[in-house]
Amino acid sequence: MDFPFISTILLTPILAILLLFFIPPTSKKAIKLVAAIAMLISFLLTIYVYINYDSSAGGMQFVEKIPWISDLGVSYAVGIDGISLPMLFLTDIIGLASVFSSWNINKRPKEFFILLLLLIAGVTGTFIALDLFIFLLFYELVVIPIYIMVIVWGSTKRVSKEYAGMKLTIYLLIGSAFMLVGIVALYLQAFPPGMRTFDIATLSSAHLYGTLSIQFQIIVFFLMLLGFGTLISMFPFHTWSPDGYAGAPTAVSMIHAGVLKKIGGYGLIRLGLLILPAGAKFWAPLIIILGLANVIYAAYVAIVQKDLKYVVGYSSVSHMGYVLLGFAALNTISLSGAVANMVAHGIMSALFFAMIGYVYEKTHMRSVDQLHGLAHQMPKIATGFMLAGMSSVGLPGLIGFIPEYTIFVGLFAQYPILAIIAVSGIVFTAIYILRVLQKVLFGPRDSSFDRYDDAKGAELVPLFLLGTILILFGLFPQLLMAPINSGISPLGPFLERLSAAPSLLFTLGGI
Amino acid sequence: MTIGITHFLIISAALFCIGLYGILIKRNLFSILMCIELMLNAVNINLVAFNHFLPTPNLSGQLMVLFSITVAAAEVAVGLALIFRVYRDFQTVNIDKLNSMKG
Amino acid sequence: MEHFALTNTWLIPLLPAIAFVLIGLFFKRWAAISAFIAVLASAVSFILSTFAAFAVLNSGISVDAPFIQRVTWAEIAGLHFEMGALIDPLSVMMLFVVSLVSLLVQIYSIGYMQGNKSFGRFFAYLSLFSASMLGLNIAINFVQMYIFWELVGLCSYLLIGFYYQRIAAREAAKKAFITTRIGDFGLLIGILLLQTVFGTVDFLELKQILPLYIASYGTSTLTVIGILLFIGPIGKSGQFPLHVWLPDAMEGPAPVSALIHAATMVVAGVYLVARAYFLFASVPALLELIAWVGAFTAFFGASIALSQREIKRILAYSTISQLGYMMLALGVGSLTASLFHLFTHAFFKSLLFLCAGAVMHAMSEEADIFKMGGLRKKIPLVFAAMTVGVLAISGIPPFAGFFSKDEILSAALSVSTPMYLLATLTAFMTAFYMSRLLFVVFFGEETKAKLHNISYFMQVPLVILAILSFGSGLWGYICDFGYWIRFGAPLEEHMNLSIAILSTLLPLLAFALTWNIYVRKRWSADYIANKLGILYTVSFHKYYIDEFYALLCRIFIDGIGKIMYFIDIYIIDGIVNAVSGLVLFLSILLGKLQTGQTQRYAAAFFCGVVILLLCGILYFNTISGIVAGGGAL
Amino acid sequence: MNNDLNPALFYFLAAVMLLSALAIVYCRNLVYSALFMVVCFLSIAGLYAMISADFLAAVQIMVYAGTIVILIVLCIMITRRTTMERTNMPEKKYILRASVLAGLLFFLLAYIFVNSEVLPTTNNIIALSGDTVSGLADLLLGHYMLAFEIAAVLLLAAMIGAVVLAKGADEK
Repeated sequence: MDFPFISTILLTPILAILLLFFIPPTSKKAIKLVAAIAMLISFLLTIYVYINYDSSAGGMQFVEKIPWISDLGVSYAVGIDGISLPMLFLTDIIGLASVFSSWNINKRPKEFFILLLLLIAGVTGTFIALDLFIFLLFYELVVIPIYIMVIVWGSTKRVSKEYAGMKLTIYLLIGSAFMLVGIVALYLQAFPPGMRTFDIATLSSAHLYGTLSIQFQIIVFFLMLLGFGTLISMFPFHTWSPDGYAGAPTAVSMIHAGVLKKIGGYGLIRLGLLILPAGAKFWAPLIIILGLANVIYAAYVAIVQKDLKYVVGYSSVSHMGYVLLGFAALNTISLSGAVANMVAHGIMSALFFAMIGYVYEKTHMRSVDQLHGLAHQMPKIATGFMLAGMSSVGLPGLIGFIPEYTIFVGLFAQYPILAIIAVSGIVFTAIYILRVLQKVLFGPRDSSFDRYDDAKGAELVPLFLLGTILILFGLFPQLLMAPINSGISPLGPFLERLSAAPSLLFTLGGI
Repeated sequence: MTIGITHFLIISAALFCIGLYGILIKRNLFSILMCIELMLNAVNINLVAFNHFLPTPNLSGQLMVLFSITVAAAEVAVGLALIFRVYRDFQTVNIDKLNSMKG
Repeated sequence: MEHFALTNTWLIPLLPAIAFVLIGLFFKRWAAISAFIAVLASAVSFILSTFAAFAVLNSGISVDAPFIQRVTWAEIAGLHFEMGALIDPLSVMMLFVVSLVSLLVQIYSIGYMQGNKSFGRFFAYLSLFSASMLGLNIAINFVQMYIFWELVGLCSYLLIGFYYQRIAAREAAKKAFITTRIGDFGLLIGILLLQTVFGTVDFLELKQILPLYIASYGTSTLTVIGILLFIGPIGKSGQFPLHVWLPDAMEGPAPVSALIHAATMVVAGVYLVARAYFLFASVPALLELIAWVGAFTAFFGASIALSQREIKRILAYSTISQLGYMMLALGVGSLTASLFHLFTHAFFKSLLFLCAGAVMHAMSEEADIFKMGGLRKKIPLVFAAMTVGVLAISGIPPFAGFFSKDEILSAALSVSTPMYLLATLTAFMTAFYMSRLLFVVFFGEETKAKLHNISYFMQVPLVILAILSFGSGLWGYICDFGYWIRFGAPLEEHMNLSIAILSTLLPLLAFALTWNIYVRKRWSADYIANKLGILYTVSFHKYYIDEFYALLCRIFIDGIGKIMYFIDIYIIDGIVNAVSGLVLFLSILLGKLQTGQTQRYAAAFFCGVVILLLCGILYFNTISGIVAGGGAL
Repeated sequence: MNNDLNPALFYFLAAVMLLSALAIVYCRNLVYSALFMVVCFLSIAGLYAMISADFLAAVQIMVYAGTIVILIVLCIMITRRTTMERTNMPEKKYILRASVLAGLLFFLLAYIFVNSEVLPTTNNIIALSGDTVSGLADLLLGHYMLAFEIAAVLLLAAMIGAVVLAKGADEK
């Protein structure tokens, strides 16, 4: 067998955690270095995998499989395809960036980095798992470190950090409880005893054998929608997201908004659509409506926000609306757009949160009313803000444009009128992003900010890393779209069959 | 009537209930610990009795008692240390006064 | 060399882009190096553009048979993004104008921005703008055009807000971006509709598909698409009702106003309509709409310009008005006239802006024309250049504006008399406000202020542009611009003499009026303003459109936003918190059971045991059932 | 080996065991309670000896009657008050409820045991060959080897734990 790249990517942070246990809490430098090196190794390996992934061949590559609990049909199986590869890349780049953006953590750094690495490993695991059991295992692993990190290292503004942490955790756990019920039902229903398996690929073929009745698919997909929908902050289950990000420390906001949320979209595609196509077809109109609500409603709410983190929080809710729309339009173009948009939004929101984190760390202010003219004192941070803001607006040449455009094209084919409403989101996005940025960054120089430095040294790593990707994927979108296409385009015939099938119960009548 | 397993079971039940009664009414940690020992012994009697009266070819039941005694010894050691510690920290061994866990 | 330029037109936008990267990343701190790199890149671009233009002229490439290079940019199943270069007379003309004006403006900026601490940043932005604008010019499909369209919007945003320490500049930049974004919203939907309906956004392919499509499906969808697409140019080219950003955009440095908000970016809308003319022309209703929007905007802009006091604002409204002319020309079906006007306007309007910049530079950034006066002796070169510009824009023969405006007027007359009258009236107003500007600034009482020097870097571009403003119209006319650009035969082979005479006399009349009002002071300007009463007030306050939009924004953006936020935290979160409150309440109730007394737990536990045993005995009725497990050994 | 047990001996031992257990509960002096515990454990040892558990009887005497009770007495002495009188008073308000609960439990259990049909009778007892010590040793070092080792570790851990707890880890 070849070198187990995927497992190494997963295990490097975990090994680093073990190593961290033996480093005394006082040697802060060493702790940060270990974390950074571990993430760097993971990141480099991910790049290697990204480059060596054969987009023209597509399918699952770098697969590793070790039987684990054979009685239950569980095996440790990891691998990547065109959908999970960009997600894996996203996880590792944001993981690396988040380690550096936490460089100035001085309160219990050892515990912080252990939890951070655990979080990253958990997220990585969910994206590479080919086994539903492993997926769930990592998925549940993720919630706990987040809770502790918010409670201990978070910040209190409009809502207390305890409230924020609790809200975030409870929301996600309740969502995942529904999902768990659905998955167990699926496991029991899909195959007769003895043949039962948690293997995602095998489960994806179950609907072909007719063991999953349409009613069953509808119910189970609904349960999954509750779980994954909460995670992707689908309206009206979105309120955890702004509050949670506002309370969380920078690194958690980055990972949460950047990657964790995307498990929702990823899960909807990988588990929802592929395993339960009839369920997806049935609920798609509802998802479209809710996705639209996300886009417009959250954008409106973002317009009146004063706290930077709330603006970005609601903005991420709004952007996730596009992902939901892309998913629910159920064609290859829109799905590609949805996956790409997850990556795009991940990078830009992570950059946003990193920059907000720096500003807050230095000035202890986050309110649009208090901050102004920061471009004078912090030109580099201002550059980061502008990059993130502009790609959030969907400016061509940055990462945000192509995914959004692709989603719109896919959506237009299905629901032209609704698509127009969705496109109007670009105007609202411009309004709230520019209002905030111009207020915070530009304007007369305020000498009371003169004592705050610009970002320097290790702090620049996230800006450089994420900014590079932002521009690189913006100028050369094929780098991003090629693997995604290899993952989505084989679904073409499947999706065509699905859309040719009669609509179930309620439809939007092609508007 | 010959002495059968029922007799042993009944006296062990009685011992158990005495121990339980003691636990419920006592407030001194030492007496509670002692009553717990009584209950443990009641269980041990059961094990030995079944080992004797069941048509078993080996001494597994007795061996379980041996382990049970081992665990009991460990428990007493730790329990006493705990009581000792509590006494030093709170200057009392009255369980009613140790209610900082009250919800 | 010509062949090289033709086959490597992608270099034209790329060079300034490289300059942008170099300056932005490495040489921002060194003013001289930044300026050198930027100017060098622009100069090479200009040379390449010129050669490409010659190549087009010599090789028989026409609008119907363009030279196209394309490369796949991104590709997924069912969707294909292409980038490339479409070279035809139209794009070559734009390349030439844009690269020339941006080269001149960059040279001018060396003098204008001297000593500014953000000198490098300015040149980086200018280079980025040139790259984007040139990229827009060679776009082969709507998506590529949209991409560069957005990028020039970004540059405009960055450059308007270049003096970001000024709150007015920052607000103007935001306003520009958001207003044009509303236009882009329409444009994007139009493009998406094209993609959905036709499956392609490529200009050439669309052009081939379109007649067939119309034959089988009619023009109703096409009308919708056309209107949506036209919203983009309305935003970008400052047409009514999305013109509000353009006057505010004058907060940017003067070279920016000259380059972006006069000569190049704002004509992108015109260019887009021209590029997609096959689409618009296939639906007559669309053309009519465009014509009326153009005609009204031309009149509207001019009517506001009459009463403004700030030098650059007057020019901005004049730009709006002139862009209206170009749209009008497109609407009445004379692509040639429109582009001819675009061509001449680029030179004289950038000349005017650069002169205005020079004046302001000399006057230490004073903008109010009534605080200037008698400058003609102090800065004679600027005065001369400005005069050429004013004559050109007013349409005095043989200056450039005369020829292009004349063609528009005769084209308008051939379609609709009301439009022609509106356009002629606008021409009169144009001459009025331009001469007012000229006379107030350069004649009359001399200002006491000490003037700054105007460096050679600023003077040279003025001279070149003045020559172009004088000659480009005549040159175009003599060389038969319409034939040269090859959009078929020009509409008017010979000049319509009556139109020409009328459009010469009217500006002269306007000159006479302003001369008497502002120089001779025969009639008091205030008196006239009072006499006009409400008309003057409305014009001075720009028809209160800004105020109206601010109100709309407060109601429909902030108002609804606040309501939504209220819903979010009090209704949605209210439900969530209510549920959690209920759980908390229950948990407090249950928590009372946790007395902390271990014995109580033990008692509860054994109560449970007793109850279970009782249940077992009563339920099974036979004891054997209970102990069966234990006794079965 | 005689399969029939001596009823007199059984009833005597049972009576002593239960009475001393009650005495543990009812003595007002904690030290007396502890001493009655010795009696109780000794009688339990006697019962073990009756039903072929001679080794366990010895262990019972050594570990329980010897070591544990002594430990308890020691600890009582260390934490003692001025007088040991009234150190082992029952909480009056719980007596009724506790006795009802304990009594009910006893009667239910007794009811089940008496009426049970599946309990083994004395008739089918298989006489064990050899002495119990070697039998236990075989099991302990054979089949239950791992459990034995774990028990050893448990005792060690308990010992260390007890020492640390009693000594106080954070005291200099």
